[in-house]
Amino acid sequence: MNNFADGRLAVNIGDIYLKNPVIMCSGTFGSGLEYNEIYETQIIGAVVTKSFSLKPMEGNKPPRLCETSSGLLNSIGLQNEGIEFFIQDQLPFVKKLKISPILSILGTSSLEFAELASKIIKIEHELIAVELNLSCPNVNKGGITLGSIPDSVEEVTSIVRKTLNIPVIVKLSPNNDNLIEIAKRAKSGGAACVSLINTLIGMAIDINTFKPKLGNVIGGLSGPAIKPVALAKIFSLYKAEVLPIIGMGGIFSWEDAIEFMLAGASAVGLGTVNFVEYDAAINIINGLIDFISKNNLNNISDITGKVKAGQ
Amino acid sequence: MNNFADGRLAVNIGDIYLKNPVIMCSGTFGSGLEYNEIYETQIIGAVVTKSFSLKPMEGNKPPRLCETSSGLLNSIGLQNEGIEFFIQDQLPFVKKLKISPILSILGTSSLEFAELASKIIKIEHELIAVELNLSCPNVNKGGITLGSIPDSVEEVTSIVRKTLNIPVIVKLSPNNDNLIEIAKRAKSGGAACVSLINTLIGMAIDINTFKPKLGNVIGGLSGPAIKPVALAKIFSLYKAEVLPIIGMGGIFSWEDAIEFMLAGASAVGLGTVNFVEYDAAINIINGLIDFISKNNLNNISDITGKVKAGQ
Amino acid sequence: MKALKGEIISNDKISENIYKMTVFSPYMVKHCIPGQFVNIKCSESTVYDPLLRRPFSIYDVEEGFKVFSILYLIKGKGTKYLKSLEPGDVIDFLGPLGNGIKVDDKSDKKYLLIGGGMGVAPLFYLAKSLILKKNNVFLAAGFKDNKFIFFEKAIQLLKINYQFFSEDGSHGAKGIVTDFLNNHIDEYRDYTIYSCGPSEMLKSLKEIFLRNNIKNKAYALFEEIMACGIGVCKGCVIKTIDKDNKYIYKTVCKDGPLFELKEVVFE
Amino acid sequence: MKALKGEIISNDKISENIYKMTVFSPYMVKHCIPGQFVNIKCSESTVYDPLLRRPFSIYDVEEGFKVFSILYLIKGKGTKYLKSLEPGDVIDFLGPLGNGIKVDDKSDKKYLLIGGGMGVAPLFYLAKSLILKKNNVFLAAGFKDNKFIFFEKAIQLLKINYQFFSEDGSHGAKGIVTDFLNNHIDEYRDYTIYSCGPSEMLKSLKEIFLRNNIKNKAYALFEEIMACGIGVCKGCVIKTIDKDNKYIYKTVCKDGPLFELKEVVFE
Ligand SMILES: Cc1cc2nc3c(=O)[nH]c(=O)nc-3n(C[C@H](O)[C@H](O)[C@H](O)COP(=O)(O)OP(=O)(O)OC[C@H]3O[C@@H](n4cnc5c(N)ncnc54)[C@H](O)[C@@H]3O)c2cc1C
Ligand SMILES: Cc1cc2nc3c(=O)[nH]c(=O)nc-3n(C[C@H](O)[C@H](O)[C@H](O)COP(=O)(O)OP(=O)(O)OC[C@H]3O[C@@H](n4cnc5c(N)ncnc54)[C@H](O)[C@@H]3O)c2cc1C
Ligand SMILES: Cc1cc2nc3c(=O)[nH]c(=O)nc-3n(C[C@H](O)[C@H](O)[C@H](O)COP(=O)(O)O)c2cc1C
Ligand SMILES: Cc1cc2nc3c(=O)[nH]c(=O)nc-3n(C[C@H](O)[C@H](O)[C@H](O)COP(=O)(O)O)c2cc1C
Ligand code: FES
Ligand code: FES
Repeated sequence: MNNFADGRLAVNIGDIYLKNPVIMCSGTFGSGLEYNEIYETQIIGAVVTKSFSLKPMEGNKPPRLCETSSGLLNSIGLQNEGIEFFIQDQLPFVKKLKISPILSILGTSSLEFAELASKIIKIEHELIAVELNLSCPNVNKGGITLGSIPDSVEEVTSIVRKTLNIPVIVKLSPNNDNLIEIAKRAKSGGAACVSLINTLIGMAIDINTFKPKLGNVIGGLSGPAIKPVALAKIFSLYKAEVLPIIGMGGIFSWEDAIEFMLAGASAVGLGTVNFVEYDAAINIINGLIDFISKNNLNNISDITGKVKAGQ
Repeated sequence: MNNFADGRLAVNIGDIYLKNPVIMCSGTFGSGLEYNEIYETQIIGAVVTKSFSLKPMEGNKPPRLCETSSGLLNSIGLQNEGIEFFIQDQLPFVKKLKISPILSILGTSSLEFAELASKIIKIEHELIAVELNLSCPNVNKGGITLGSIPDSVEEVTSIVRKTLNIPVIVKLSPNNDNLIEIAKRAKSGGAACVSLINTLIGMAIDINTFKPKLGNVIGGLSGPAIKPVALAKIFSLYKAEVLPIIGMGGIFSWEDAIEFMLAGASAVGLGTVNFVEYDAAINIINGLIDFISKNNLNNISDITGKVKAGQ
Repeated sequence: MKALKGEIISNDKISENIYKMTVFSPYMVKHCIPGQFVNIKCSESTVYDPLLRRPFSIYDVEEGFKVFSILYLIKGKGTKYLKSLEPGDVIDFLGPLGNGIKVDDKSDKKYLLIGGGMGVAPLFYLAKSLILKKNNVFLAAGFKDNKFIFFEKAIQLLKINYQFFSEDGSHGAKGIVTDFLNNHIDEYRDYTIYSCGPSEMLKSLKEIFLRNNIKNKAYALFEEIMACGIGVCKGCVIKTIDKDNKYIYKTVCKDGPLFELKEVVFE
Repeated sequence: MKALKGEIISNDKISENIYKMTVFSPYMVKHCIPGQFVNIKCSESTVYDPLLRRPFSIYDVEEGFKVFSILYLIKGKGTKYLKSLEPGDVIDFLGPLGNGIKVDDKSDKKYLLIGGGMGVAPLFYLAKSLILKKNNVFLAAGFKDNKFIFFEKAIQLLKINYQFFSEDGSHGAKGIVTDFLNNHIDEYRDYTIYSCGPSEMLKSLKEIFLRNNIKNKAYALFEEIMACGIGVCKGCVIKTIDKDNKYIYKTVCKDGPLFELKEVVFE
């Protein structure tokens, strides 16, 4: 195994400092504890925990998974044991294993986010950042997700930002076409950076039973199938020069990671790949190190946004 | 080969009558002439021609294709020889081969569409319908595609509708989140139905040269990778009960075709599959016939929208 | 649990559409227990269709040879890929996974194993392990047809009592295994029960046990489509009910695949 | 052009990363001409990665055996899949495609064939066809190293004159084929020229011909990533210039792969 402490991998994303730009995506890596049985998850730049809500959430009715061509549809429904579980039961182990945690939090209103933030105050020094998952439908606003409403994005971000002293990341959905506006409002709210893309809305139907293959009818599409879409979204946001970007969506190899950085990502998120290549992070970090050496880079961030796309 | 004249395959989509619900997507089947060397393309429900504009278009700078995981990115840039070429050089052969043509037309303003329509008057009796490709950026409106502007959609549709006596199909893009509104405006303009989805915006980068893999930087993603997204869009539009739908996006097998019809499509479009399985239409039509028999259907349209998605 | 690579020792067709793959893996042999499974990569690197790994139960373990084996039915692209592999090829898998069945070191108990179709796969290793510890094992299994005659031959070597059924009467008695159980339930009141098979079969079993007021422990091995296989994604859940009558979604991959039948809610 | 299925007669490694596949196909044997290609499906049905077919030039045709063959370099997932196929397996392909090179029935002309790397593949069938019609053929080809010694052996059987070059001097003369041509251009002023190889090589050739005011016909076989392979999608275009100095995008699959070098615009 290579020396992952290679300083040329260290990146700053807004005011977030990471020893390397490889991040585990929310919902695909637990809090890094299970995977630590496979390899030392402390090597990872940061682990975004699954999204925790105030109260435990039971999640959606199964089936929750459906494989598609080069993609995965899921409708987990954000099943989680609630924020207190993370704070009391998981964080001690996360600390012990020296995992670098980014806590993903999930609410249906700014009030809920405020409450979540206040619960985090006492542990914020243990966290690298918090990530706001705004994909939960807001009951007051007719079931539209908070993340699609510019005002809500700014409001939630600024509430969390003011309550906490650690950087705030806003996770963006690719299902709205006001990406740049949303990112701007995240910035106004004080976000350090944005992460994108979350899953694309998708569906599959069992032609024998006529039933949707997901209990929840629709779900989120992830994996290599969505990579070209993710790259285009990241590239367009990068050009708008709003905030630094953590890029994700179908990254499976170090080559993919480079592609995302060239498109404009300052760091990369690994999601679905964790289910397929359990030690993807190791291979990708090693690949980045080799790439740095071969290309004589001072730092991996030298390539961020460097796609040659001006005619 | 089965009897493709099976009456149980015949469908009405608005005021469009097709002998079977299998349609070839614009841009992926020429006008059916080349494929006729492989099999008799007259068996197909309808062939949507590539999109023709007033003047010939040279298309985008190569490379124009890039394969992705289960997907195809293209940036053809609508290269075509102009509407007169279709009328004079292709249509006679289309007639001779008994192909059922839907003419796809492409303009950058309602004026251009009006002109296109007036040129079509003299041949409209040879066509099953015209399909409006509104994906071309409109120069006057700052490069935004006509298809994303509700007013333009209604205007263009109604101009073409009034000029011609044949049904008008409006092709929708999946890259805007106002799908239902756009469909409603197509309806107000007099469209018989809508077809969706066109390609998803995507991108790919060569990590050796740092250059985009497409000469045009971004392109459109098609193929099995986008199938779940297409199904979700079609399902959501079907529920809104606006107009009948021709569904497309990654259909590769008869099972896929059934899935699209269950989600709400009255007919299905085959695009990228034509490049991979040259005789896909035959297999799919045969598959539909078998499905009808096995399920004792009176007509294939019995399953349109019949996904069991109540709670 | 470990991410492993293992050389394929054999990969043979043993019945129509059914294959047995034997893999060299000292780690697995040392750590796995009956009812556990492995999550196997079923495509070449950089090929992402099929995307997900595929879970397969441990069918047999041969300690002397340091090999374990799986029995697989060709269903779709993943299993077709497995079929294409040859001895000498290396497969990439994670295992052993799931809670599995701990076989007591000293024991002299009675076990009833009930299998349906491919669900018999994990029961072979279980029966073998139970017999090794001198338990009393009866195996009842039901099939559609006579595709599982190979399985009867394997079971015979274990020298346990068994009864096979087939729907078409082409193998064993004509009939279905749940009917058999329904009729003979009183003979098995003091047996510990393990079952594995299609969901409808497990549902019937649960009903039979309830109806007959069976007090002894009855377990089943469940299947769900999986992504991670290690309890992280919460994708493979089934609905369960706890002692306070509260519904909980539990993961088949980590909380299971073994569940007490009475805690599972069939819908 | 027809959608065909053909039984694989042999599929052998003939050099490092290079394979030769021979396919039984009376239709191809009857209809194809040098420079044409086939578009091969490189995945199992319902597996959509890789998605697109892969184009390969016709390397050889053996009329007596009703077989044609291709020579392929392992690059990515498509060619890895081809490698995994065995004699007796059936491949699904469309062919013959492209404009190709019509070899005159009666002729006694002089031809210079210039190949670079895998670009020699179509030149074997071309050379063979030209020789059959008693033409005078000289073949010059350049390689990186000595991976193409098998090709020299094949060429020797045709009894034509040739000269091979390798960048590292391990096969034939040390050097590159364009330098050779540059130095000997006057000897070939009355030859018809066919070339195939990397785009940079073709570009150099065009420059050499221009610089030396070569009046005779010089053609090259081009490659582009393809989707349909039959001229429908307009995906595989290269930029050309017509006699009125107008730029036109032409399809490599249908208008080509053979183009006159002077009409192609290199960018
Ligand atoms: C814990 C566990 C143990 C299993 N043990 C065995 C075994 O010992 N032998 C055996 O033959 N099969 C076993 N299975 C089922 C096996 O995983 C599926 O048959 C296999 O994944 C199908 O893959 P495929 O690509 O060939 O088929 P696909 O084309 O992917 O699917 C065919 C059918 O299999 C279902 N399926 C797909 N993936 C899974 C999955 N991950 N789990 C369950 N069903 C799935 C699909 O819904 C579909 O109906 C087990 C499953 C689980 C969860
Ligand atoms: C008319 C024509 C004739 C050809 N003849 C031969 C031949 O005789 N022998 C031979 O070995 N190769 C030939 N090629 C190239 C061959 O098609 C590619 O090497 C092959 O498609 C690579 O597939 P892959 O999946 O193994 O690699 P991939 O992983 O898909 O790609 C590896 C590299 O090959 C390039 N490539 C992918 N698809 C194509 C394509 N359709 N055309 C060109 N390049 C591509 C990619 O851009 C990439 O750089 C020919 C190509 C054309 C267009
Ligand atoms: C099973 C699963 C669960 C997920 N759960 C969450 C979640 O809890 N919170 C969140 O912000 N994103 C969640 N995501 C989205 C991922 O974090 C990521 O944005 C997305 O999957 C795209 O990346 P990928 O293609 O690499 O997986 C989930 C994705 C998957 C596949
Ligand atoms: C190479 C290519 C060219 C296309 N050209 C057109 C076009 O000219 N007009 C149009 O409306 N759609 C065009 N499309 C979009 C298709 O008609 C279809 O909507 C899309 O590809 C989704 O279907 P598929 O996944 O089955 O290919 C094109 C698609 C491809 C792949
Ligand atoms: S498969 Fe992920 S939790 Fe079971
Ligand atoms: S590959 Fe479609 S036009 Fe050439």
